[in-house]
Amino acid sequence: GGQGASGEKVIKIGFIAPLTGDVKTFGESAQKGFDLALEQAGYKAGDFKIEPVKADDRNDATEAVNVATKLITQDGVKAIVGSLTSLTTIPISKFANDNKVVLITGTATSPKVTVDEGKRKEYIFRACFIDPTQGTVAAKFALEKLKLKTAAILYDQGNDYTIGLANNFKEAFTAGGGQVLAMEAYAKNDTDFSAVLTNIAKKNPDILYLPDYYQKVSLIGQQARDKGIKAVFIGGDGWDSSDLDYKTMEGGYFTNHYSAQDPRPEVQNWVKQFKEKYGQEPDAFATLTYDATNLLLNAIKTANSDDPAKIKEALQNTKDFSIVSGEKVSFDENGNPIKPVTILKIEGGKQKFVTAIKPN
Amino acid sequence: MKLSRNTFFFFAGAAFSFALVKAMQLSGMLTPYWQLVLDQALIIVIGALGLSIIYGFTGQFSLGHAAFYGLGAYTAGALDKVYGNGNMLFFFLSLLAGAAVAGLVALLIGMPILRLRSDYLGIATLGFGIIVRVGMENGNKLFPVLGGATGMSGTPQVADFDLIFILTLIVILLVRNFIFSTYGRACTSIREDEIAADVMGIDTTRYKVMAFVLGCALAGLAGGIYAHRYPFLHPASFDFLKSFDFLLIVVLGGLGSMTGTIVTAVGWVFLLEVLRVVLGQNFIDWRGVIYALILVVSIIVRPQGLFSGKELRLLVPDHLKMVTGKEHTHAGSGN
Amino acid sequence: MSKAFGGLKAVNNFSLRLDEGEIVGLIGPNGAGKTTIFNLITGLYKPTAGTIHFCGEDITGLPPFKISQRGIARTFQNIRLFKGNTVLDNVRAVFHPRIKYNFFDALLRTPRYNAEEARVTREAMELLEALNLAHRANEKAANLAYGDQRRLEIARALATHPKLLLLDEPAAGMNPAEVKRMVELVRYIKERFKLTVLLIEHQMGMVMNLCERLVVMDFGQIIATGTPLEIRNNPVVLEAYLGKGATVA
Amino acid sequence: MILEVKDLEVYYGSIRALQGISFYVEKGEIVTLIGANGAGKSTTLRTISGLLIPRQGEIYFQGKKINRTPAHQIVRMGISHVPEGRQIFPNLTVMENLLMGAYTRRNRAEVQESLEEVLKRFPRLRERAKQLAGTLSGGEQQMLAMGRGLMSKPTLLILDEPSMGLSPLLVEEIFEIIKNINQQGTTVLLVEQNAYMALQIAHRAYVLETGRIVLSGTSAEVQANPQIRSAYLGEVEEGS
Amino acid sequence: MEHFLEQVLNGLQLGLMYALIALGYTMVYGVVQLINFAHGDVFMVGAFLGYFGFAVWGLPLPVAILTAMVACALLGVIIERVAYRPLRYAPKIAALISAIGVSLFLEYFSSLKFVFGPNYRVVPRPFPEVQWNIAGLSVSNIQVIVFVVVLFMLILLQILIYRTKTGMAMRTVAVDHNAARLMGVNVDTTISITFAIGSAFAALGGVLYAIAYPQIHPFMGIMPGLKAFTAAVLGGIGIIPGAVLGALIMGQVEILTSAYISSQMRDAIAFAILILVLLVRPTGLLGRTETEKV
Ligand SMILES: Nc1ncnc2c1ncn2[C@@H]1O[C@H](COP(=O)(O)OP(=O)(O)OP(=O)(O)O)[C@@H](O)[C@H]1O
Ligand SMILES: Nc1ncnc2c1ncn2[C@@H]1O[C@H](COP(=O)(O)OP(=O)(O)OP(=O)(O)O)[C@@H](O)[C@H]1O
Ligand SMILES: CC(C)C[C@H](N)C(=O)O
Ligand SMILES: [Mg+2]
Ligand SMILES: [Mg+2]
Repeated sequence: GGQGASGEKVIKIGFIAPLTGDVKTFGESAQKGFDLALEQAGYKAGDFKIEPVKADDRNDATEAVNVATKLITQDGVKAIVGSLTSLTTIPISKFANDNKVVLITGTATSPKVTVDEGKRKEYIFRACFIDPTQGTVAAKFALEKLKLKTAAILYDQGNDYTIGLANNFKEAFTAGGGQVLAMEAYAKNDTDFSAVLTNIAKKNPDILYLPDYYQKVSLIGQQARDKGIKAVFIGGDGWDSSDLDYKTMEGGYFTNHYSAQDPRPEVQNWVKQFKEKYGQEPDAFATLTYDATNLLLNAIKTANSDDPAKIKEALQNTKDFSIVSGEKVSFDENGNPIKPVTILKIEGGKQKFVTAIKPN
Repeated sequence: MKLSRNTFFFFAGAAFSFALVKAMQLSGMLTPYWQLVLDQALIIVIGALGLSIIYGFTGQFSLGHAAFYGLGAYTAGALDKVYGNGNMLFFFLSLLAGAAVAGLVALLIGMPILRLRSDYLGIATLGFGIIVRVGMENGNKLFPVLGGATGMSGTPQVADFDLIFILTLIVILLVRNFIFSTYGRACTSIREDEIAADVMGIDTTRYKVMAFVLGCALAGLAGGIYAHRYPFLHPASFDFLKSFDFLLIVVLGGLGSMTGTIVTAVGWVFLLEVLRVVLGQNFIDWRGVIYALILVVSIIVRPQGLFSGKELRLLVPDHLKMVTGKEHTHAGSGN
Repeated sequence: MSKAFGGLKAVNNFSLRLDEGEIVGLIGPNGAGKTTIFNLITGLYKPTAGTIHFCGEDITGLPPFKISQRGIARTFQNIRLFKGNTVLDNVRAVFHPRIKYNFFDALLRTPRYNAEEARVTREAMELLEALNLAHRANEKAANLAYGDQRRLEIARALATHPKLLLLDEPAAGMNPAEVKRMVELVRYIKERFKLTVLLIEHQMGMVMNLCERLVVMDFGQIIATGTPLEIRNNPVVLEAYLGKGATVA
Repeated sequence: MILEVKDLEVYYGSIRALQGISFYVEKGEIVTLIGANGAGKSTTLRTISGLLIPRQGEIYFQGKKINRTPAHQIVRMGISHVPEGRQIFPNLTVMENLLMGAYTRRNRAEVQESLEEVLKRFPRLRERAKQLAGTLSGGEQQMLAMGRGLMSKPTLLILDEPSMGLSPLLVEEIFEIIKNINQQGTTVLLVEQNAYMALQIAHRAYVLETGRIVLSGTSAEVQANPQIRSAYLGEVEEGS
Repeated sequence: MEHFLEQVLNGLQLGLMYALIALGYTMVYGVVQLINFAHGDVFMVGAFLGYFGFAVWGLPLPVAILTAMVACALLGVIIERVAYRPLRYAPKIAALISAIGVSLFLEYFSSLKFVFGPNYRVVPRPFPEVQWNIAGLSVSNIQVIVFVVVLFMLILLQILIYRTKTGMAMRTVAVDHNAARLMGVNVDTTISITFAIGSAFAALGGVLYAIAYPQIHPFMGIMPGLKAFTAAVLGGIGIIPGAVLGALIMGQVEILTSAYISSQMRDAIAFAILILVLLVRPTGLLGRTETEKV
């Protein structure tokens, strides 16, 4: 354990997020949540003074591993909050786990974050639901509430988040009697989707499922409308950004973790605190990272140790801890909390709360 | 076989460097992070020596070197991940396999495309690099272990400094022996004037392919070691931008100089990491800008590279003393 | 033998026989096809029609390096040295096909490698000495003066152990005094290395002095052959090539 | 004096190619520089036409100092340099090459006039006007280079080894043309390996040796010098 | 069939986009024989400036485009002056390395927060997208605009290079600087003009690209730049019509691959075709096969 200048015990905590690049609004929001949580805790957990070390992964998998390597081997962090996307969190979770450093992500929803080829990565946790939940809810909602019967799916072949959502959605959608007319992959750097969209336009699906981050879905959405595709756009939590092209995505639905319009007092209290500090409403990623940080701080306090092995134990044993984005949470055997899914609609250039669905 | 004087000094120098690193390790000056940087520098040395043979000594402009580095990494990484479990024998076998696959692919692609000249060859190799990247992105459809576009992890991390150091040393010696032999001379004469070399009895196609295969196999070897020292392989790590990295190491070091390649490779890896640390989180955005400026300024200050055609004496065989200080310049240079 | 570039017949029905030990001059106006003949013989161009035999063997269509290995060497009209390499390495490089160690000897530095390298270096130095270039052995070839470069090209050609040497305008751009020295040099190496020589040259001072037999080409065809004396008085040649004044120099 | 060169020193990197040479050319003359390979003849010409910048010394053209004037402006002042090895533009047609020679001239009618003159002097070029210059034979390329040089209507024409690599017949023809050009009023500075021919048409000559002028005089004087006879002319042969 | 034609139309649009970049690329290469890797980044700067012009500063679109073109022309001239001219007589590879450096510089400098910033931006349409239905095919106004611009640029460049004095000067500079100087050509000026024109075209391409694929970021120039250069090589580098031909082929190959095989294969097949073409025609489709004269 490190010693601070004043002789008190110090624990270094890493924070990794995409602060720049294609999904920088995720990182910016998350950073606000992280900072606020530490501030509220007085940069302390138990006997330990918290020293945060931040790094930007640009939402690039290899860059994420680079910065994680630096945080762990050079700065000596014992725990990491982050990263945001599954794209970057999966590789660093493996690395953190191998190096016995605790990692908790607020928002990376792919099951592969905590489980690698059937094996649980014991040091890895998250504060959000997982994609099978999210994809299934989206499919059911489309079938049952929107009464839409056919869908086309476009996803990024290089991102387990979008791959997972695409598959989960497809499975649930077909199981529920819907029909998937087309399912196409693209690469992260693609900008021209005309060929695929022309093909999809001919099939005239009711739904275009776009489980990617806000930049990509805005780009695809625009080109889809250009090609005369009239389908309803549906997506996942990757849409939640002020930089989403609201005009293009008008009328679309997406699954998310939370809505600031949720009347629960915990939520409204949090929204107020956040507004006071930053002058804006917190989005899902600020909230979830705030929750993740608090979960970690609580575990450090409970373990009252800077030994990652003990922190990890404490985290796994968390019982009915109250967080903003879901009442009393505990982790299942894979380090995932059980939480409801919120559905939002893009309407009039804004996000509108539609419903919250508890998974069974 | 008797050691020549320079070979002796070469080993002495190597032993000294090794001892130095060990001392720094023990004293704790070398944190695991800087150890990793050093190891990666040595790995890059091996790969860059490969390109040095291809371009620096044989004059074949390749912009696809990283593809072979990646082929080696994926081959060795996947083999050891599936069969190895940290077993040293498997480590070496997988390295050999990585080098062999890279070399074999180089042979197949090299035979047709090495007929192309300069920029055309460059663009063709670059294109090949992109094809390989697409292959990596979709490799998981045939072999799920490869991970595809989401990357691959899980290779046992068994390559430590000692191993990497010894491997680097062996590679440097072998490359030196190759360059200062009739094969090396055949290569440099092709670089200088392919037609004249042909008319003077040198089977140019054969030696161009040989240099290409050898250089790419070294890239594959470097990749194999990388897979055992860096936990995460991703197709983006092996695309054409990475090939540019190898290219600029070889050019900034000075074409036709092993010394230059080695020094620049190490310096280059450290430069990038030192910048990361020196700039800190607040100025990290400037890292790319400063790096780019350093690149432009160095090439303008020394357009012929650091050691163009010159070698450290240690690398030159004794009985060829008379050729020390010889200078090579790159064939087809100038306007 | 014939060679066409697109519609242009650069060489048309050209036949020539060289006997061992001869020095033959090949002359003719610019663009007559002289250099093209060299390029055909050395395999750089493939003949459109016809065959080339060397020491009784058909070498038509062989790649240049194989032809070289059978014993034909040349110099180039526009000097083509391995400019960035040292003078010594220019010569040593072409020993390559006759080196007696293999790839693994080279990588492992076996005694065989050491012995063979020493031999090659020694022989190369001998050649450089013969051409008065030994003192510049470690110089970069590009740094040599023009005349030295011409001689280095000859040294390099000799290092291939040729039986037939093709010289393409070795005296171009030289003044009469330098031309004279070149004549002596060619005589010397011909004797010492037991060569047959085919020489292209526009400097009549050289051709007339050196050659036993001259072949005159125009438009890709032979228009005359004979001794220097015969050629000098051949009206066809005077008309097409030498001009009325027909001075030496 | 149309051209005057004073104490010229030129370096290639650290190599001193010209070690302080001085000479002059009078209007209407043919002056030749002779010397062995590497003596510095081409270097001298390149410096005059602005391709190289001298480290020391001055060059005056029609009284104006030009040693720091860029090459493209020297052309405008009336010096035309036909370089060693011809350096025609192989990817341009013969006609375009000739027009490039008049690049600095604005008056179309005058350019047209010069073009007619050049084509009259070199009828072969008229036949080949539309052909890419790179496909011409050596002799034709030399004619093109000279024709192109004349297109700028120079006061001073600089020729670097115009007879190099040409057949004896063409060599004669070229020298004939040079004499002719000079007779029609163009001053000529000529560098030649073929010292015989050069001395025959030149009025005066300078002999260059490793970057220095070692001898000068009228052509007859130079030709008569016994050292020159043996060093540059070789021993005269009979039966010529 | 109609479906197929629509895909061909998609390919045409993409190909024309590549052509827009490839023209400047190939012109610069033709004159200085440098693979100007920074060209794609000038294209990016052009896209950003155009975006700021019409979306942020509210300039009329033509004014915004013109501003971007002028600014990039200047940028191109400065880049040449600072990073390439000192290396003009150095080995060719040195300038190439410098070009890589400049490319990285433009990317990272643009990424700085006080420049363009590291983030992706959505480009609003400066004019509404209009679809026309011509004989059952839908053609958009963007496709028409791009088509007209490329045609115009192609003709303009051909005239410039083959019909003007400047063009002749460029062609002589391409072969031999000293010989060109001896004709009275100002080599520096000619090269500057070349870079100015090439970069202005890159800017024009950038703005149009940003309108057609409405998203910009500092690294957006890399792939289109690379593809465009590849297209230029495919057609025969240095040859103006070759660039357009190569670009059109690249566009078709990519789109048809995406449409009928798999979009994951598009780059692989595009580059495989490049390699095959080079094996058959080592200097590109319209390239002169020059056997070296010995
Ligand atoms: N690779 C080639 N492509 C096209 N034409 C060629 C090629 N090589 C030679 N030629 C043409 O063939 C003809 C003969 O050329 P060659 O070089 O053999 O002439 P030469 O007799 O050596 O002339 P010189 O005395 O000027 O060197 C010329 O018209 C030349 O342009
Ligand atoms: N570009 C260059 N770089 C370095 N040295 C050079 C260069 N050009 C010429 N030299 C050297 O300068 C000296 C003079 O060369 P220059 O070309 O002027 O000789 P020259 O008298 O024209 O000879 P030649 O008869 O061969 O044309 C020579 O020693 C030559 O090696
Ligand atoms: C920030 C979130 C949109 C990340 C997303 N849930 C993922 O796992 O990739
Ligand atoms: Mg010839
Ligand atoms: Mg000269």
